Amino acid sequence: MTPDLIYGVTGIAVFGIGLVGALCAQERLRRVLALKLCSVGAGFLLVVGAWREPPDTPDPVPHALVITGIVVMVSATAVALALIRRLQTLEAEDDA
Amino acid sequence: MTPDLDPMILAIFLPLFGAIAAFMLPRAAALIGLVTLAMTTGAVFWLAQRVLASGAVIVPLGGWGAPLGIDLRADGLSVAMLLLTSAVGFLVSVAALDSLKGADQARQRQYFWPLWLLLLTGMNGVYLSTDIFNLYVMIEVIALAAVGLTVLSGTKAALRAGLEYMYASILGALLFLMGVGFVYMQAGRLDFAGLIAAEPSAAMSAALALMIVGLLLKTALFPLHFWLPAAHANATAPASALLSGLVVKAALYIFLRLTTYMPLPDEILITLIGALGAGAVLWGGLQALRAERLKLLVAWSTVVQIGLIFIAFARAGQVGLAESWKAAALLILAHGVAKAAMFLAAGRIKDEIGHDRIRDLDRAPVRPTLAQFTFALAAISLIGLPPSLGFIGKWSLMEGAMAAGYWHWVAITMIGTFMSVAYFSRVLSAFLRFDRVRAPVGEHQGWALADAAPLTLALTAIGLGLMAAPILRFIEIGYPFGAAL
Amino acid sequence: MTDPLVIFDLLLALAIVALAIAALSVRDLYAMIVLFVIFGLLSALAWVRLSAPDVALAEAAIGTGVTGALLLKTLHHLRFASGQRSACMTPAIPVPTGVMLANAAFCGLITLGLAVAFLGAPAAGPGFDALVAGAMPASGVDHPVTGVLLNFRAYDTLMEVVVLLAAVVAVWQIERGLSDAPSPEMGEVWQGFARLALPAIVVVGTYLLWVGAEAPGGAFQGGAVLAAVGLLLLLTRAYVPQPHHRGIARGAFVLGTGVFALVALLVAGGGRVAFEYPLDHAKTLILLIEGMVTISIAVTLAALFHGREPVALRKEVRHDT
Amino acid sequence: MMDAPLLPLFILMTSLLAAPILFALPERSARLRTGINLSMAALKVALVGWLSLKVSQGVIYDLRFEMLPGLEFKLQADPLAILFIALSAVLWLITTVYSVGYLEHGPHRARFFGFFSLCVAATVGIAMSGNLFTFLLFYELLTLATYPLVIHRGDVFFFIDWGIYVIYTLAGGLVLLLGTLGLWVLAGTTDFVPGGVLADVVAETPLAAKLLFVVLIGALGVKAALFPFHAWLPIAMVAPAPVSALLHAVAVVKAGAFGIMRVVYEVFGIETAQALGVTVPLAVLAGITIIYGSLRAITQDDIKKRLAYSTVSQVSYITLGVALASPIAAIGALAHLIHQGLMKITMFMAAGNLAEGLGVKRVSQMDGVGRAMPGTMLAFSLAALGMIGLPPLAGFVSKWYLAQGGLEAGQDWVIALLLGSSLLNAIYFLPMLHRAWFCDAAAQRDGAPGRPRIGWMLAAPPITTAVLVLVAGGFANAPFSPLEWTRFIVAIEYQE
Repeated sequence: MTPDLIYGVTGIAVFGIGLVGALCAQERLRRVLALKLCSVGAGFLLVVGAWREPPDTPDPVPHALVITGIVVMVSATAVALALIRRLQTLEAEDDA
Repeated sequence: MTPDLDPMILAIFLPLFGAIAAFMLPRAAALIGLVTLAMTTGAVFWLAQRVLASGAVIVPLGGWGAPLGIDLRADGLSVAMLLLTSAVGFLVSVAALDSLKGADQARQRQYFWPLWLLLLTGMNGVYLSTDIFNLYVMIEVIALAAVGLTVLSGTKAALRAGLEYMYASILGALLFLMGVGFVYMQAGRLDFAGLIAAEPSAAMSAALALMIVGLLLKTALFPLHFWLPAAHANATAPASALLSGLVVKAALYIFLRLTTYMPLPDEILITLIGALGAGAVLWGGLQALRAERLKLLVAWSTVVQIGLIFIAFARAGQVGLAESWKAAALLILAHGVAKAAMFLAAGRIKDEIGHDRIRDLDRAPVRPTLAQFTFALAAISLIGLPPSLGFIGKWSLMEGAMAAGYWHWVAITMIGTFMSVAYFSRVLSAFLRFDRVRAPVGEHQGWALADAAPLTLALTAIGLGLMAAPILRFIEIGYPFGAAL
Repeated sequence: MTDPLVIFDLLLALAIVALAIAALSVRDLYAMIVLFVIFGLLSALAWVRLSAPDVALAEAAIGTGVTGALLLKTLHHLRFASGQRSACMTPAIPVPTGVMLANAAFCGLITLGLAVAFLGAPAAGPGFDALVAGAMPASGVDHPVTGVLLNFRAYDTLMEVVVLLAAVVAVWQIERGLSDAPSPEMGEVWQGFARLALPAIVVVGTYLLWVGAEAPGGAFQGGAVLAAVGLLLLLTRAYVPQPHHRGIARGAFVLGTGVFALVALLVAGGGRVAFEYPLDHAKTLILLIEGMVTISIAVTLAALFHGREPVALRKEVRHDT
Repeated sequence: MMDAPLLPLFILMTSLLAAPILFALPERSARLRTGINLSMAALKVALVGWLSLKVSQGVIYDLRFEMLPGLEFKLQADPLAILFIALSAVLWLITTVYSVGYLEHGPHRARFFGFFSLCVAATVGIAMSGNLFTFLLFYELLTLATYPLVIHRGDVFFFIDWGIYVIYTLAGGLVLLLGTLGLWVLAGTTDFVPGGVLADVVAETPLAAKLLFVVLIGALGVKAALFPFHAWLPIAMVAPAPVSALLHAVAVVKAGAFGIMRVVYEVFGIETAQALGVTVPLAVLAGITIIYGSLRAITQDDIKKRLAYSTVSQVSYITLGVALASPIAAIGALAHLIHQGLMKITMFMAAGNLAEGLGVKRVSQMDGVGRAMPGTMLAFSLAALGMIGLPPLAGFVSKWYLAQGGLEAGQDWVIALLLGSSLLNAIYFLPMLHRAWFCDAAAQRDGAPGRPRIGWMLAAPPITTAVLVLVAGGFANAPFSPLEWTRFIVAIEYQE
C-alpha cells in the first residue's frame, strides 16, 4: 500500500461521487459543487500519476496541469454561480 | 526587435488581442471586432497558402518541442476548420452589426464582441493544438465564452438554457480532463504523437472512453443533446449562428482527431456511435416536426445534423474508418456554413415579422423575401439537395456505406433526409403561401443590407458543393499525422 | 502496513471520501458548503502528502478558499432573493427516484471501470521527469513547476489566464446591476466563512513569502492571497466598487493576458519562435509575466466574487432588455 | 467564336442567370421583366439552332467538371439532348409570351418568372446531362423550381392535397439519388454511353442490376406519371395555366420520360436490358398506364383534370416505345416526345384561355365556346384530333411508328392497345369538341355574354403551337423535322 494507490482510488471515488451529484442533484448550487468534486477527483489522478517513490522528486508537469485545472475550474464555477444568481433574481421578480 | 510572425500564432493571438481591445474600448468594440475578424481571416488564408505549398507545418512553442512543450500544427483538416471558423465568423460579425443595432441592445453590443473574439481564440486554438491538455484548456475557453454568448439576451429562458449548457460543458470538459489523467498515467506524455505511440491498455481504453463521452456531451450527440435546442433557440441570432454553426464543431473536430490517433478498438463501438447518430436523426427530426418556433426548429435540425455527421463517421465500420472522417469533415463544413446562414436568416425573419411562430408565418403583413430566400437556400444544403456541399457530404456518406454493404446507414440517411424535407417544408410552404384575405402582401418589403451576410453564407453553402473535389484534396494534406512527423 | 503513515493515508482518504458524500447529501446548503471547504482543505493535505505542495496551495487558496467564498456569496444571494423562504430550490419537476437510482448505478459502474483501469496502469508510469530535468537549466527559473507553467507549457498558462478573463467578461455580462442582495454584512454566514477560510489564507500567505525567497513563487497562489485581501475589503465595505472604476478594473483584468501574450509574441524572431525567451532575459521576462499575471488574477478573482459590473443603477435599468 | 466549346453552358446560362435577375427586379418593373424574359427566350432558341447545326455537322460538345474524385459534372450535346432542348427552347419562348399575358396584374410576378426560368434551366440541364449524376442535380433543381410555380396562385385551401404532391416528387428524387449511388457503386461510373455501361454488372450480378433497374425506373416513373406513381399529376392542376402547359408539355413529365430513355438506352443499353428481361414488364406497365389514364380521363368534368389524365396516358407512349426495344418503336417514342409536347401545350393554353376569357373550367360548361373564341377552339380541336391520332396530324405519325415497332418486336398486343387507346381518346375528346362547336350555349353562361376580351399574348400562342402540330405531322419527312432528327438519334442508340 503506497500513497499513490490509496489516493488514486480516493480520487476516482471522489470523481464518481461528483458524477452522481452532477447527474442527480436537484438544487442548482449542489450541481455546481458536484462538478467541483469531479475536478478535484481528476486533480487527484494527475497528482498521483506524478508521484514518485521518495527520495525521487515528483514529475512537475502534472502539478502544473492541476494548478491550471484549478484556476480553470474556479472560473467556470464563477460563471455558473453568476448565472444562478441572475436567474434567481429574475425568478424572484416574477414571483413578486 | 521585429518579431517573426507566423500565421498560426496570428490566428490565435489576433483574436486574443482583439478581445482585449474590444473589452477595453466598448465604444469601438464593433469596429475592433470586424477588423480583427478580417485580419484573422487573412492570417488563416496565409496559413492555407503555406499548407498548400509545403504540407503540414509545425510551430514548437517556446522552442521546446513536444512532448515537453506544446506544438502547434496545421494540416489540411485544421486549416479547413480555421477557414470555416474565420470566414463564417466574419460574415456573422457583419450580420451582428445590424442585428445588435437596437437602442436597447447597448449592453449586448458591448459584450458580444469580447466574448465572440475570446470564443474565436479558443476555437482557433483547438484547431491548431496537438496536445490533449491544451485542448482541455481550449474547450474551457470556448465553453465560458459560448455560455456568455448564449445568455446575451438576458431573458429568463436564455439564462436557464445557458445554465444547462454550462453544466453540460463543464461536465464534458471534466470527463475529458479525467481522460487526460489516464493518458498521462499510461503514456507519460500528452501530445498526439504520444497517443499514437501508446500501447493499448485498460487505462488507454478508459481514457478514450472518458474523452469521447466528454466530447459527445459537448457536441450534443443524442442522447446527450438535451442542452442544445433550448440554448441555441434562445440565444440572439448571431450568437445562435456562432453556437450552432461553429462551436459544436470544435468538439467534433477533436473527436475526429482522437479517433484517428486512438482508433476505436471495436466494431460494436463504432456501430454504437452510428446508432446514437441514428437516434439523433430520428428523434431530432421528430422534434423538429413538432417545433412551434422557427429558431427551435433550426436548433433541432442541428441535433439531426450532428447525428448525421456521426453516421458518416461510422458509415463503413472499422474497415472504412480511415476514409470516413472525410465524409464527416465535408458534412461538418457544410453544416457550419449552412446553419450559420439559416440562423441569421431566421433572426432576420423574426426581426422583420416580429415573431417566429411557424403557423403564423403566412399571415405576416411583411415578407422579408430575401431572408426567406436565404433560409430556403440554407435548407437546400441541410436537406442535402444538389449541388450543395451538404449533398456532396451525404453522397460520400451513402457511397461509403453502400460500398461496404452497410445498408442500415443508407436507410437511416434516407429517412433523415425525408424528415428534413418534411420539417423544412413546413416553413418553406409558409413562406410561399399568402393569406389573401387577412394580410396585404408587400412582396419586396423587408429587403435590407443585413441580408447580405446570410445570403452570402447560404450561396457559399450551395456553391462549395462545386468545389468538393479540391476541398477533399485539401483536407487530406498532412494526413495521417504520423507521416508528417 | 507497518508504516504509520499508511494508516494516516488511509484515514485521510476515508475522510475525504466521506466528506464528499456528506457534502452532496446534506440537506442544508450552508452545511454543504462548510463540508466542502473541509473536504478541499483535506484534499490539499493529501496532495502535500503526495509531494505536491504547489498544487496543495493552489487548491487550498483558489479551489477551496475562493470557490467556498463564491458559493457562500451565492447562497446568501439566493436566500435574500427568495426572501428567506427557502434556500432549497427544487425544480418544478422533481426527478423520479428510479431515474436517480439508475443514474447513480450508472455512475457507480463507470467509477468501478475507472478504478479497474487505474489499478491496471503502471504504478510509476513514464513521465516528463527526465525531460524537465534536462531542460531546467535553459528555463531561466529554478523551481520546476514554475518552469513548466511559465516556460515549457507557457501557452497553456496563457490560455488559463484567458479562461479567467473570459469568466470575468461573462460574469459582468450575466449579472446586471439591477437588484442585488445588499452586500452582506459580516453576518452568521460570513463569520463562519471567515473562521474557516482565514487560517488557510494566512498559511498560504506565509508559505508564499517563504517560497518566494528561493523560487519565483506561484503567480496563482500569490494572486489568490491578494484576492483574499480584496474579498475582505469588499466584505467589510472598506471598498465599494464605483462605476468610474470600471476602466481601471478592465485594465487590471487584461493586464496579465496582455503582457503575457505580448512578451510571447515579441520574443519571436531571430530564429526563435513565440514563447521562446532568450536565455539571458528569461528570468526577467518570467518575473515580469508573473508579476502582471498575479495582479490580474487577484483583481479578477475579487471581481468574480463581487459579481456584477459596477454600473450606475438608474442608467442600467433604462438600457436593459 | 464560330466553334464555341462552351455553347451548351451558354444555353444553360440563358435561363439560369436570368432567374436571379428576375427575382431581384422590383414587382413594378413589368416592362423590363418582359423584355428580359423574351430576349432570353429568343436568345436561347437562336443558340439552340446554332448548336443543332453544329451537332448535325458532327461537332462534339463535352464539358466536364470534377465534383468528387472520379465523379464529374458533365454536359454533353448529343442528338437526343438536342431534340429535347429544341422542344423546351421553342415552347419556353411561346409559353413566356403566354405567361406575360396570363399573369398581367397578378401578384408575385417577380417570383413567378424567376422560378419559371429556373424550371427551364433545369429542363435544359436534364437534356444535356452527360451522366446520371448531373441528371440527378438538374432533376432535383426541377423539383424545387416547380414547387413554387405550381402553388403560385395557391391559397391556404390548396394546401390540403399538397402533401401528396411534395411526398411523391421528393420521394422520387430521393429514390433517384439512391439509384444513382447504386449505379456509381456497381459500375464505377454514371456516364451515359450508347450501349450502356452495365453489361459486366448484368453478367455478374443480374439481381443487383434488376434491382437497380426497378429503383431507377421507379424514381423516374414518378415524374413520368407512370402508373401507380401518377397521383400527383392531377393534384398539380391547381397551377396557373402556363405552368400546367409547361409542366405537361416540356418540363416535368417529359423529364421523367426522357430519363427513362437515358436509363434504358445509355445506362443499361437496350440489348443488356433485353437480356435482363426487364423491357417487357416495362412495356406492359406503360400499356396499363395508357389505358388507365384514358379511362380516368373520361370521367373528369374539370377540363384541366381531363387533360391531366390524358397526359398520364399519352406520356406512357414514350415509355412504351422505349420499352419495346425496336428501332422503329424508338422513332415513334422520340417523335411522340415532341409531338405530345406540342399538342398538350396547345390544349392547356387553350383551356387557360377558356378559363380567363369565359370563366369556363368544366367540360359541361363548354357549350358553344367555339363560337365565342374561334381561334382558341380551333387550335384546341386540332390538337385534340392529333391526340386521337387523325392523319396527317402529329399524333398520327408517332402512333404509326409505335404500332410498326410493336409488330417488329413481336409484341402484337401493342396494335390492340394503340387502337383501344385511340378509341378512348376519341371518347373523351370528341364530346368536348362537339359541345364547343355544335351546342348552343347562351343559357349556360351567366352574365358574360358577348365576345370575351383576351389579349393577343394569350390568343396567339395556342394558335402558333397548333400550326406546329400541323407542320410536324404534314412535313414529317422534311429535313430537320422532328421525325428526321429522331431517326438520326435512333441510329446512334441502336448503334447501327
